[in-house]
Amino acid sequence: MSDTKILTLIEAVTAALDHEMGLDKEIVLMGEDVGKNGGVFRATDGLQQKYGDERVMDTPLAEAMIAGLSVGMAAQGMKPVPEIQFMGFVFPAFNQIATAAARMRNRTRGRLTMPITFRMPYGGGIHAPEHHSESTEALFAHIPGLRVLIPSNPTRAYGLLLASLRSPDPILFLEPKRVYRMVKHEVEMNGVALPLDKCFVDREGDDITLISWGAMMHETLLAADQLAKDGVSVEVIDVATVAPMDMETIFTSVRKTGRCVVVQEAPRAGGLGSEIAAEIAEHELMSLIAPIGRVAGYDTIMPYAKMEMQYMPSVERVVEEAQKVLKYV
Amino acid sequence: MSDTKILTLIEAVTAALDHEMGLDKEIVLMGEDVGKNGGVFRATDGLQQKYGDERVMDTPLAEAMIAGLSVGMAAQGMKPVPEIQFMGFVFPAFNQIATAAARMRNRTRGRLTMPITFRMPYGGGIHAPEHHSESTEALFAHIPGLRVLIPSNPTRAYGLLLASLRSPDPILFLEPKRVYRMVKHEVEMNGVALPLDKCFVDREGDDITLISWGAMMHETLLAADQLAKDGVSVEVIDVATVAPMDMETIFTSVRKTGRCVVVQEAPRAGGLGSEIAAEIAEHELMSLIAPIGRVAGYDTIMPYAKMEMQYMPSVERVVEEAQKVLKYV
Amino acid sequence: MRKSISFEINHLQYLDESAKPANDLPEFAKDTDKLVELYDRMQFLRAMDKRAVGLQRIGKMRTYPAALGQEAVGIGAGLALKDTDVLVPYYRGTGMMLSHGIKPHEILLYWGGDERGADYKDPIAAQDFPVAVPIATQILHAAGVATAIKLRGEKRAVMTEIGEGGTSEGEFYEALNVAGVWNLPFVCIVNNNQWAISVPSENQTKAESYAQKAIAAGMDTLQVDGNDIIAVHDASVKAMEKARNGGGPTLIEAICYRLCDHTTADDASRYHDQKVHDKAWEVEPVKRLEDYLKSLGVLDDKAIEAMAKDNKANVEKEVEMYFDILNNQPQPPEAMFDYLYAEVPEKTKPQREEAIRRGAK
Amino acid sequence: MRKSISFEINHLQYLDESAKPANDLPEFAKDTDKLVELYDRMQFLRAMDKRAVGLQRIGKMRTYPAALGQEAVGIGAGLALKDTDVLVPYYRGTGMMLSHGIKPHEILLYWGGDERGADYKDPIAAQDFPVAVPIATQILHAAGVATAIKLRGEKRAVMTEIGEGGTSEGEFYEALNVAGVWNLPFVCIVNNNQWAISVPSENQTKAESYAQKAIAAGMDTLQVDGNDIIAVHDASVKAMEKARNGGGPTLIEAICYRLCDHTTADDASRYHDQKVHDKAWEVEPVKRLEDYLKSLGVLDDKAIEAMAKDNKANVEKEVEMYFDILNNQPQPPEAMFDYLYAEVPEKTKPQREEAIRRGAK
Ligand SMILES: Cc1ncc(C[n+]2csc(CCOP(=O)(O)OP(=O)(O)O)c2C)c(N)n1
Ligand SMILES: Cc1ncc(C[n+]2csc(CCOP(=O)(O)OP(=O)(O)O)c2C)c(N)n1
Ligand SMILES: [Mg+2]
Ligand SMILES: [Mg+2]
Repeated sequence: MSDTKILTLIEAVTAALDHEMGLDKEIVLMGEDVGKNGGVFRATDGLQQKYGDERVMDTPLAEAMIAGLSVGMAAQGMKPVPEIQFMGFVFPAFNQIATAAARMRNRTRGRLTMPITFRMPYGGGIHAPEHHSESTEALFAHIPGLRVLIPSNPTRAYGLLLASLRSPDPILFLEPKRVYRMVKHEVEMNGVALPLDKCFVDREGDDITLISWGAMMHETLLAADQLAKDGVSVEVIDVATVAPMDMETIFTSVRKTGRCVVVQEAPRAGGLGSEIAAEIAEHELMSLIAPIGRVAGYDTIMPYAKMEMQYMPSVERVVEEAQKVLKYV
Repeated sequence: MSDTKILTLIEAVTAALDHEMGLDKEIVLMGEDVGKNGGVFRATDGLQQKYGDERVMDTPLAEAMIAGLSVGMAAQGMKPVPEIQFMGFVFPAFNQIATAAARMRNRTRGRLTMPITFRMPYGGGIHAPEHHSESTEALFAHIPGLRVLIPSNPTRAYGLLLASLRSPDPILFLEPKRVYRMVKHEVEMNGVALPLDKCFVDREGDDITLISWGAMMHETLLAADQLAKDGVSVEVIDVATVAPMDMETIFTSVRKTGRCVVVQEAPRAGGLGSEIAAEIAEHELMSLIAPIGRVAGYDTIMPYAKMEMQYMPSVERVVEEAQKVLKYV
Repeated sequence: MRKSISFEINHLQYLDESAKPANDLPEFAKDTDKLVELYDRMQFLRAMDKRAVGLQRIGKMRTYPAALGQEAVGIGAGLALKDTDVLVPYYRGTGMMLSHGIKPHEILLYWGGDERGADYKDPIAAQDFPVAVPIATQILHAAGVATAIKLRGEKRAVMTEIGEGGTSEGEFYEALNVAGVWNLPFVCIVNNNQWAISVPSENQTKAESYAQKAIAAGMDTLQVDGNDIIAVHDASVKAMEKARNGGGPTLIEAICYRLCDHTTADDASRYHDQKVHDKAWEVEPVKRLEDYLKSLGVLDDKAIEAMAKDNKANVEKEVEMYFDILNNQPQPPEAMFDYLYAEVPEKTKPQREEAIRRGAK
Repeated sequence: MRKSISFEINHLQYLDESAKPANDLPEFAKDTDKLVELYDRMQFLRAMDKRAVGLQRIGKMRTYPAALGQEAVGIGAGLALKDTDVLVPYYRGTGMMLSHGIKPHEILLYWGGDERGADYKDPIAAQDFPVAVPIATQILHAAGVATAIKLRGEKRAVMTEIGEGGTSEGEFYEALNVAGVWNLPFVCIVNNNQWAISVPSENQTKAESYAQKAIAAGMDTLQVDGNDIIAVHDASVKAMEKARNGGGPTLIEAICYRLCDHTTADDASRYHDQKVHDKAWEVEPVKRLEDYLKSLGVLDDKAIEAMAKDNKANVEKEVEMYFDILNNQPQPPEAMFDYLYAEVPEKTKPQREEAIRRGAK
């Protein structure tokens, strides 16, 4: 019998790390301020005290280094869990992630593997400074060899992070920081991982499919509530495992509803919403009754705090887009 | 009266650089081996001799540095033209391109502008070593603030590079290295730039639209030839200015043909083909008679030279996909 | 056979920990008006930081990075800039920015979450960079500005700044290397305040100084007491002058202590050793110069209080300008689009229209 | 007041330019069998490189980077690795790779465009990295391997290598910095062959040595004559031994000269100064040791020719294995997919099927 805890998303992250570190001695957390300070968001709070400074290591300030060290450690059979303090600071590590971590297994024909979980908070909505609020998951989802996971709530954070920590593949685990403390879930502390390659159907319905991931699941579910009040039967999908993506769950839903709207916080052009729409347009075009709607961040730079909320897709925008798609005959 | 020269794509690049350097003293070429060696592909051949080593500068070996210096020089009103030796080595510069070059105008409300043309050879097909053959244009096309241009032939290389060098915006100018010496064009040496934001309709037709860019235009045009032999009337679009993308030209074509196939060399998931398909599925769904076909590189890492041609989309694949789309009723 | 190679790094201090001259003072420091000016500016910076942190506490400011304890670094170095020089600051560079024509309310606007805070209106600052948040990127920008200056044969120089933690980023080193080999008019100040958020300097590098990082680039370098503004200013003025005259780049490590939280989003008590912290207060820079000026009889408590009152009032004026622009003259929705490219791309125009339609939030 | 800090970098040479002992030889070098072994391996490397370049000229090899003139660096350092140590090579690291169990035909396969060339079959090399093409990335991998070794408390060490041009990349410096502060069992060889493709060393950095780059990281460092394999081997053995025993990291700059084109895709005559090039031939490493061994009477022309014949035959055997695998045992199409993830993702399965259907090309 496993116990249950009421956790925020960030507490669920800590709980999953704690659980797995207890079981697997090869897991080593590392990053800027992850030790004594417990991470700037406190995701690793208390873990250095518990596991020592050889399992939770503060690094010098250099993201390429954090990623590059992880590659070397992984090649030795360790399971590094690097934290990038904010996703806006992952770019110095891009070279290591794209040219080394994502490729090492393939380029050695499986000889050296890369069980690395790159954790990082991402997305907007907390009025943080410049470069702290972007959603750039699509940049990584386009890189073969990586997996990209995005939990939208505490339960999924727990289960998907466990899955990451057990996966032999390199993973970007993107934590929607706006949700860090937004909701609490009763999470079963049972150490059970969620699948790494399955979308979640969060609500079943027949009229329209709303598809999203990460923090935007919040707006999407609220929009579904509103639409439901008007008698619309909404199906809601949390993509969660955004790369490689589970298309079957999405296709099944679209075959049923014939209408869909994809909601993303990232800029519209070239985002994951485009990939989803393209896949549907190729494989399920004839299931569609209406054009595929996309609600997305604008194709401009996330404004600073003062105008941030004008940029972020709102419940209202999702509802409007859904209504447009629903009206289509 | 301007004269005409028969040029390869790479010669057209050199010619455009030469032309504009003669007119605009602020243009400075820089990069690894661009000076005495004239670039590893010889794109800058002879230019250091002609303009001196303060206009064509060999840099130390560091891509972040090349990009970061360019940002500083641009802020001083210069027009740096950094060469990244191969696109596979642009990742160390990702941070500077994404967080500085693409944003500086916006973050200073237009005070500091970034007229930088980042040139780099890209794409596969020349049996080069590891990391020398990838097509990662989608990673940059998703970054607001950048323009991404890809010439498919000598004429366009000349006209689009002139446009880049005259643009106040930061531009990634991606040169399909497989085409460097593949075809020759009679290019008018008239110093006339092509538009930065328009697709080219290379062939007009009514039955199907084939959409591509860069080196794959070659396969696409050959496929169009083959299809034409079977009596298919093919419209062919060279997207060329891939970000921000000119959708109108594409929509107009799809409205006419009702069928389309996008051809890209890059991995399929999250490529520009997805963006094009998504836009069509949103705005022109009801013009479509058939699902949108995509021919793309596989979602895996570009194999080394020995298997490279198994990865690259072939004329045969384009023709087959077009036939599938054409058969659809 | 080749010989072995040797290097030496000097440490500069004029006023010692007890505010007594430890060395012959440089020429400028014999001018007490100049010293009072330096003091006044440090005082202003401290007052402004205090107010900004206070604003954050009451929800009228976003995350703000104060420079408490580091005033001598920012002001001492910043005042070495001439009008024609260029500043490429980092996020804790308020001292330098104020010293080069950037207005307090502009700095407040930036941290208050408004892009206009980086659109510097003073012509002196027209070429200066906005603060760099992605650590170490600015050092390359400074090298790029210096490259342009050098290529044009101008007698100007660039100053940039970085924290000691930031020196671990590769881009820092790439910038020093090119500044060295191209002999650029470039001066880089390392604000060694002992902490990179929670990571103490000894966990950042095994180098016994940050000055020695420049040896890797074959570049001139020295260490100064960052709590001694006379030392900081002297080293900075000389380095900038040398840079302007073709003498090449210099790195200056200024050793001080971060007496505040990393930013308002941080809680240093989680990791600070309170005793070390308290000890650092004993050698802090504003007090040091104050004591020296008092010992000379140039300032007394009354004069100091009067200056403090003035500075507070001046800060208040700037805070009002900040509020006025932020709240009474908000940017229109289309501002999100209008500065990204020289012209709004066709594809984005409908989005711009939508943003305008939806209006402010 | 703080004192100034000073540093010194030593230069190591045992055999001078005329192949005479310039210093007391280290113990191992008194064993002439050992010296003959070093010579033999350098000779093999040179023969293999020559053959590979020849294969490229006739279209049976892709771009290949020879190590002509740099044999003492690769072999001298590589033979300092024990079986349990780990090698993280760069693309010109053939010498080191051969010294640590990686097979010549594997190296040929890699450069021939077949991924299996990085799937090293010898257990000694099972943990070694494939060559790094993106410059300087490997130095961080080496630091990461060293981190794992250190965390596990093992008595092993890592060796990695980089060209002098590559030291300008920030990741190089980031690796040194962490190796220093974490006291990692890490040895980095800088192959200073004077050229980064067409860019000469003096345009790469103003540092008067590459050894001094390590001063920035507070790391032990020295310079050796890279044409003197006794110096290279001695320094490497000592550095590795120190690293295995908790003594921390070392940087070794080995000064030599690239006597070949950068790769088979390059034409050095476009930028080389032929006179400098010719002079470099006078001090090249294989000849140096050969002359010394001749002067000792250990080798004569006949013995040398016999060794050359053997080595050529051995190269030939490996070339045959290379051809056999490359041409007679091609990878199936699905190999493109089967090593990317632990399991082929659902979404990619149809692509895999398509590739199989389309078959080989
Ligand atoms: C590339 C990058 N990585 C991480 C961060 C997050 N971050 C902001 S400040 C800071 C510590 C900086 O310390 P230091 O360089 O010593 O400067 P200080 O803040 O002490 O002045 C970190 C890690 C960032 N802004 N940029
Ligand atoms: C990140 C990156 N940038 C550029 C290149 C292209 N390139 C390959 S080798 C080389 C020169 C390297 O010179 P050096 O480091 O001195 O090593 P050497 O080849 O002389 O051994 C360059 C620029 C690359 N492989 N990786
Ligand atoms: Mg600091
Ligand atoms: Mg070299």
